Amino acid sequence: MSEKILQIENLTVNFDGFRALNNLNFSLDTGELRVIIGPNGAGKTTFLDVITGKTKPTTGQVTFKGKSIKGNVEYQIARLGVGRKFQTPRIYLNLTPRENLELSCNRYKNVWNALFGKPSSAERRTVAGLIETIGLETKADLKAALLSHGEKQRLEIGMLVAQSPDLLLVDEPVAGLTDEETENVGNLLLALAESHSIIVIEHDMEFVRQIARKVTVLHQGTVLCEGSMDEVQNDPRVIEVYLGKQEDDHAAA
Amino acid sequence: MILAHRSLEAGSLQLEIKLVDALIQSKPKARQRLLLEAGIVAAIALLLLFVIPPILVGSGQGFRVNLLGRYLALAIAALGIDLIWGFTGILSLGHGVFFALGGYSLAMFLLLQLPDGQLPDFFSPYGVTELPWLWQPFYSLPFTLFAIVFIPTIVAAILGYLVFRNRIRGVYFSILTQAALIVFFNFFNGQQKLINGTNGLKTDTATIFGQTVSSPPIQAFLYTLTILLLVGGYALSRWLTSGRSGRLLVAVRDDEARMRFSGYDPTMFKVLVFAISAGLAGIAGALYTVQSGIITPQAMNIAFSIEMVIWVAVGGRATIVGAILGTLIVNFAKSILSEQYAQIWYFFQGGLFLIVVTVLPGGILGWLREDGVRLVRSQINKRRPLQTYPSLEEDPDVQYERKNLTNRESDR
Amino acid sequence: MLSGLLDGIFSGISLGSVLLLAALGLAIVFGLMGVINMAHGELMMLGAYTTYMVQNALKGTPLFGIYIFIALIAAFIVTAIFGLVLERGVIRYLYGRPLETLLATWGVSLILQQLVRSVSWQLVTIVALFCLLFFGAMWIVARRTDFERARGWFLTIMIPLSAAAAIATGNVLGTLYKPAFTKLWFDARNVDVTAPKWLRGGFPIAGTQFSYARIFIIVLTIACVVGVYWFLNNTSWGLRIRSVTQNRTMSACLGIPTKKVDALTFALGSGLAGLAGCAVSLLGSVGPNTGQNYIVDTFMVVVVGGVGKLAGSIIAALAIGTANYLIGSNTLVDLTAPIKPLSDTFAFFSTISMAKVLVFALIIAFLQFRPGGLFPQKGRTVDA
Amino acid sequence: MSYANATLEPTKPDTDLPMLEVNDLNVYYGESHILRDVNMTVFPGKMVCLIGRNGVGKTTMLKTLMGILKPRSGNLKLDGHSIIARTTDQRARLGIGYVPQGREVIPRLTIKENLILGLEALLERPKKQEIPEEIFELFPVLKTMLSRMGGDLSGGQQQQLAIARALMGRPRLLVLDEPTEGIQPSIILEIEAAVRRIIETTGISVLLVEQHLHFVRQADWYYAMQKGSMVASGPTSQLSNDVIQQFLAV
Amino acid sequence: MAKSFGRREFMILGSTAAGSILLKACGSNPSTTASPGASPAASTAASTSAAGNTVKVGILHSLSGTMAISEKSVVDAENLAIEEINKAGGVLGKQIEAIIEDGNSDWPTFAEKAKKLIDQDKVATVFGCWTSASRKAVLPVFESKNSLLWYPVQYEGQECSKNVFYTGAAPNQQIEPSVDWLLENKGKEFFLVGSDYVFPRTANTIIKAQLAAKGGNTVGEDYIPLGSTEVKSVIQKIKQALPNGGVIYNSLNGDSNVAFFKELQASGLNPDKYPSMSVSIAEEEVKAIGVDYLQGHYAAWNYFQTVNSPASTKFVDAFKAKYGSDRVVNDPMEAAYIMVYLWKQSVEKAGTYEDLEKVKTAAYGQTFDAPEGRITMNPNHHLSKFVRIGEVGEDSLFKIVYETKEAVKPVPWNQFVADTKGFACDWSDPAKGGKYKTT
Repeated sequence: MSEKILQIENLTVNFDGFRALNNLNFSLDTGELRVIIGPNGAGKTTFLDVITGKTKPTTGQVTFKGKSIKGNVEYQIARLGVGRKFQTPRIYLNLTPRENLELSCNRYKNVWNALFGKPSSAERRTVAGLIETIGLETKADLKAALLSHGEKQRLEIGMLVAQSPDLLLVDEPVAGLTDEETENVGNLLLALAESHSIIVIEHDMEFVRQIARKVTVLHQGTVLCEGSMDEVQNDPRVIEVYLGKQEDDHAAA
Repeated sequence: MILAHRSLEAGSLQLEIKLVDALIQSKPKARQRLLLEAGIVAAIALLLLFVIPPILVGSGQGFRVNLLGRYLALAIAALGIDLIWGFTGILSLGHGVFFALGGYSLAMFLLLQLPDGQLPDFFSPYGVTELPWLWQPFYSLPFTLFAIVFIPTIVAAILGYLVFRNRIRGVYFSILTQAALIVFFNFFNGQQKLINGTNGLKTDTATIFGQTVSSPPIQAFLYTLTILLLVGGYALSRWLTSGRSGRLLVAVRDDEARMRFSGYDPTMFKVLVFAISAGLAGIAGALYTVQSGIITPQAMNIAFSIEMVIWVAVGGRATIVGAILGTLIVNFAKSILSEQYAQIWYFFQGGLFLIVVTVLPGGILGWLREDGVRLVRSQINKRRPLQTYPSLEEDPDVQYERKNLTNRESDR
Repeated sequence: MLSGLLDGIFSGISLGSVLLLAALGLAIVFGLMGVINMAHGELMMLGAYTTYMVQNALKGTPLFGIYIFIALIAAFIVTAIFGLVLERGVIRYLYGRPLETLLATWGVSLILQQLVRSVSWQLVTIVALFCLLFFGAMWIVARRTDFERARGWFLTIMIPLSAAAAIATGNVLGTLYKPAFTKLWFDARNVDVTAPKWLRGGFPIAGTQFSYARIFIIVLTIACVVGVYWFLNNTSWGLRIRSVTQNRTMSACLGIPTKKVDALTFALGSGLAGLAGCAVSLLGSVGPNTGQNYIVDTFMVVVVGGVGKLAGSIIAALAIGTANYLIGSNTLVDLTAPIKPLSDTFAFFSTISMAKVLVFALIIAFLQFRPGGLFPQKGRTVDA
Repeated sequence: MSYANATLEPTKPDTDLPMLEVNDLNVYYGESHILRDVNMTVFPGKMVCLIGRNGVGKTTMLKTLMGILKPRSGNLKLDGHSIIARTTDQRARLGIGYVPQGREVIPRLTIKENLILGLEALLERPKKQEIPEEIFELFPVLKTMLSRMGGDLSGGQQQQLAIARALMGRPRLLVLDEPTEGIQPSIILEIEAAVRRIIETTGISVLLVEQHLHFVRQADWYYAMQKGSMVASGPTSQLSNDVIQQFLAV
Repeated sequence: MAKSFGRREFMILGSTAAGSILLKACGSNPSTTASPGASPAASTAASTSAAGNTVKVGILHSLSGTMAISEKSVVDAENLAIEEINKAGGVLGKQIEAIIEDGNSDWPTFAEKAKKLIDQDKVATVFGCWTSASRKAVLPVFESKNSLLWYPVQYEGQECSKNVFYTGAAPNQQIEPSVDWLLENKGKEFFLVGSDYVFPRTANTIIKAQLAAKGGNTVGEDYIPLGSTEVKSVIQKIKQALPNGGVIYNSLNGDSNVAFFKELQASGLNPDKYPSMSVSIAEEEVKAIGVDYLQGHYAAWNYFQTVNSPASTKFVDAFKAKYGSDRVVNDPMEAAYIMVYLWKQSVEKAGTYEDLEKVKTAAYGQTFDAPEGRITMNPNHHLSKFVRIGEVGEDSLFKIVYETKEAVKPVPWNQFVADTKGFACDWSDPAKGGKYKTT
């Protein structure tokens, strides 16, 4: 289990002179659930963009399951086994949840299969099971546009799972959710963590506390520190990033 | 097991069970609907074949049968536009190219129905004495049939691949298709010696099966063929827009990037749809040409290709029936209005564009579904008979969802 | 040989500057606002007709010698006002939906074409009366609080009512004052714009002759480019336009009236179309279809140049103009004469229509390497 | 939610009407309820700080205040007049100076042009567009780089520029959204000092969204937000560690 | 007829109930302005048809699109002739009623409207078309339905349909004499410029053959797409091919002419060294291009407004009285005007307008004192016409520099082109028909 599923070395991303990521090193064990936190603009979303091939790194290397992903475009990386959930839920609004899931679940994503393939019974079972897992049985055949925000979030996570990736990248899964929904999503992620490697980006500290085993703090494009929730919480550098220098407090006062 | 998930109030449990029942029954229901739809399509086709022509002829409007045939051929092209624009969200302003390629293919074949060694007569003023190589394959009927469908398809696939590959989208794609239109127009317009330039190719006087193309039996045959192919095009569009491929089209329109992250390569899907829609345009072009008697580079002028879009927009984008309906309505309106108000037809056409875009973005069918239904029902206050496309208003799930969402808003 | 070379350079620049002048307004509107204005060509046509009207009005007066300058100003003002009306009436409802703008402005272009064919005092009266009745009634009724609810009824009643009243009045007046009132201003026929004497003929250099009209257009194009550059960089409205283009929301937060800026930008782009129309009337015909010839070419300039970049548009226009000229004239055929297959290929394309084929093919090939054009816009892009 | 009802009214200065009053504001993104019945008040000459973690709705609150987002219900009053129907640019001209999150300096305009844009908020624009000396006194660094592009500045410089730009319009209410985000500590202190000086010299009100405790403590009054609701408020002098742990800390 | 009218009206009223009245009012007016006299006939066409006191004829030209520029004035001339005939008592005692259709500059539309005129309106004959392409598009319609078209424009020849009467010039009545005249008076080196469509292409083929036969020299030819106004590279080619001057033979059509002559002057190619002969520029076009650009250039036609004859004066006066004193007449308008009269004469001679065979037979040998002179209809469906060459003068009119003493007989099948050399056409003799060998 200690094998690394994702390894990132010296990653730098330059946007017109602005370094969104700066010499970042990161690794994730197979089967691990990792939470990444950090103030706004720390480079969290860019980090996911690089892994999924949306943004090309200026320098540095991303290794997934022991192979460099360099030169692969988004859909190829996705086929390698990286699934991503976006900050705001991105689902196909004019399809039903069932159809959304079926599209993701489909093993053969070529044009031929799209025309002539039929969902296999195994796939259909998987989808039915997933609908149950994400709690959308009653709405499985309504347009996804009619779902509530929380349901959309859950559906997108479900789509991720349907893709059965080895690595799940989840960007702010509980933004805009109620407490109850937040907890549901947390449980869902924990359940998934039993069989997948997951990276979660989140701001909601209560939620982070609920799910996190190991936390990585990003700041200005690099890893500031890594450790358990308690360690991170008490790390002076983290406190400084989030709350400002504590000593200054006294100095100025 | 389905019920054992989330807390539901006792009252809605009853409803829940009903919904589950409905879901379980949905399979045979879907088949029934499909049969019903096929029945309706067949009925309309028969109506078009056997009832409408005699009525038109009987009322002294015989030439409108020919118009109808031509407009039905245009409707096939509109189906293609609907696939690429309505369902997939890519606005092509260059379908005239494909339309013309289909038309030219068939016209070249027809013009070669001559005794051995003779050339089509338009060649003589240009001093051409030997059949250009471009024409040679069109002696063969199988090749011509292939060419009508696949030359446009292949051209579209190449063009589409070159453009989509670079993720050129939206208006850029539209402008580039327009540029392609200009390229082809200039080429066909400028090559007098090859394909008679501006004058185009005339098919009326060509003979096939021992009859001139413009003779009534052949025209009746073409009219029938058009209807059959339109039904075929309808079936193809239905097939493409339902099931997995239909979902993928919607997915391309809704969120192309999401598709990529799910492991799909949207470029290939877009190329495929573009190519298929081009093939439909090619068939339409061929049928239109033989029924109107001439194909000229005018089929590739900018206005015509934009008009195709407006047919679909008027009927209702992303509805297959809408594409056909829109084509017939706009073209008959054009033909009748331009008889009555020959001088100011452009005012109407321009106004149509403005109205459809600003007031009726859903087109006629869209309006019927959204407002029309409500209006009619509130007027007669009774249930609507079941249609081929049951509206959302009829769907119990939607009603349930509506109520639930409304509750959600007020809760806090 | 020297004269041929000079001529080639001059012609390329001259073609390019016509393209650039036509594309300038489009580039501003498309680049700054993301609006596809298919009616741009028809705005040019309006500019050309304005030139015609000014020419006729000044015929026989001492000002006739410089009528072209007055026409330039008039064309700018007329088309800018028209652009303003267009923006307020149609475009502003379609921001952020470029494909819809494209279709709507195409409709506008058809209407404009027909307008110049059909315009007469009668039509003007009918339209004016309709607007007066309809918007007047709207103005009165809109002050009632329950207007929003009754809006549908108001529209269904007032539109036919005011239309009927306007048309009836127009027809009555038409029969009363028949020839003068119903006479078409322009009809479908082309009208003649004759350059003032000093703009006709050419300037002889080294055995060739540079057309004064073309020199005038090159100068005008330079003046327009400089003028636009100056306006955008040295005036407060220019500053506002640039600001809104780069960050609409923040600009609003600073207190910039973004709607006014939109309207002004569109009016500016339209006004430039008017100038272009005035200029091309010196070269070609003025008729209802005048604008149609330019629309795709100018879009190509904008696409090749990269959206929102003045420099890109300039280079693209010159490049396309020169390429068109080089291929369309026999220059390339002669140059490549030693290499037979190449020269044959160029000979095949060496008519004006076939040159266009090759140039457009080259553009598509070019976009394979630079999909964003010469100077691609970084960051925010115009997406459908 | 133990603090939900602990809201105290901020101490009211003797005669003044509130500069800003927010009543029962509800904002949605599509179907998701972002702000829930938000109430808050800013009195003239006071500095009020809105605290809370990322994603609790602070920025949404400010955007609604600026009119970038439309509330579904509730009211906003500036100096006693409802501004709910005003457009964003009108609000700016009514005297709200906005320094958004991420600065939003116009990248391809020079510093000088960016500053001059600040004059847009003035009801009567001066004939001569000059940048008053006070601005450079507050932010001396700007004076040296007037002709550089806004996008080329460092984060801290951009932040100073953004504040200076807002001040050019002589606002009655200055709204700052996380002015210290991603900025070096030394510059944070400069910015803090500048904001304090602005309040002292001009007497305008400031609404600040901030996470840096040091800065937060400069304010007169705080509001704490969680999940789209106001959950606590009080004078910053009484801002307890308990509250900080609950709403602000990691 | 009444039935069909009812249906048509019904369709419109039914679809846009309120709008229709609105459209009707609006729609009839511009047409009124274009042709005030004839419009009552046009717009009330259907309603009076029930009376049975009228003969319906079709008028089929482009009222919109690129060709509207030229074709609208032809419609005016046809309306003038119809009005005159109606005032004089009509044809066979019946009033002529014109049904105007718009071909929209689109050839398939021409075919569609032709079918409509023949099938639905059952017109006695159709006056129409301008471009050869539109004529060729409607030709099969007229042939298959055995109906009759009158075509008023000079064209490239190489056609002789039994269902068409051609009242414009055949190449031997315009192009060939003008080339002869140029060879004699202006030089032997020719550069040919034309719009890219069938008439210029064929015309230039003929000219090249003729020049080759008569010792002239074609130094170059170039074509511009219809409607294009970028003519710079053509001028360049002319300069290269004719560095020291020579003849430009111009068969450009429409808008391109404006750009062409503006550019010609700007590049210093003046008519003294580079005289041009145009075959598509008449009085109307001179007005639209601007006389300052054209002065000194030549055009070949059968008729100019300056032709000094009573018939011509009468025609010009009548036209100006009807449409305004600022209007001018030109050759195609004259051809359109006389073809209505020729039809009337033929019908009256045949005693019927329904039996087309009789009408056609009656037409052969018909003469008419046309504005251009006394013309005769030949059995090959073409007119014997007078050939004239004019030079554009200061007053925008043509100074006639050459004219034939007698009408020139038409030769539809060109004798310079190898394919058609030795062929002729004679519909009066069933044995000969449209294309028979003379030698």
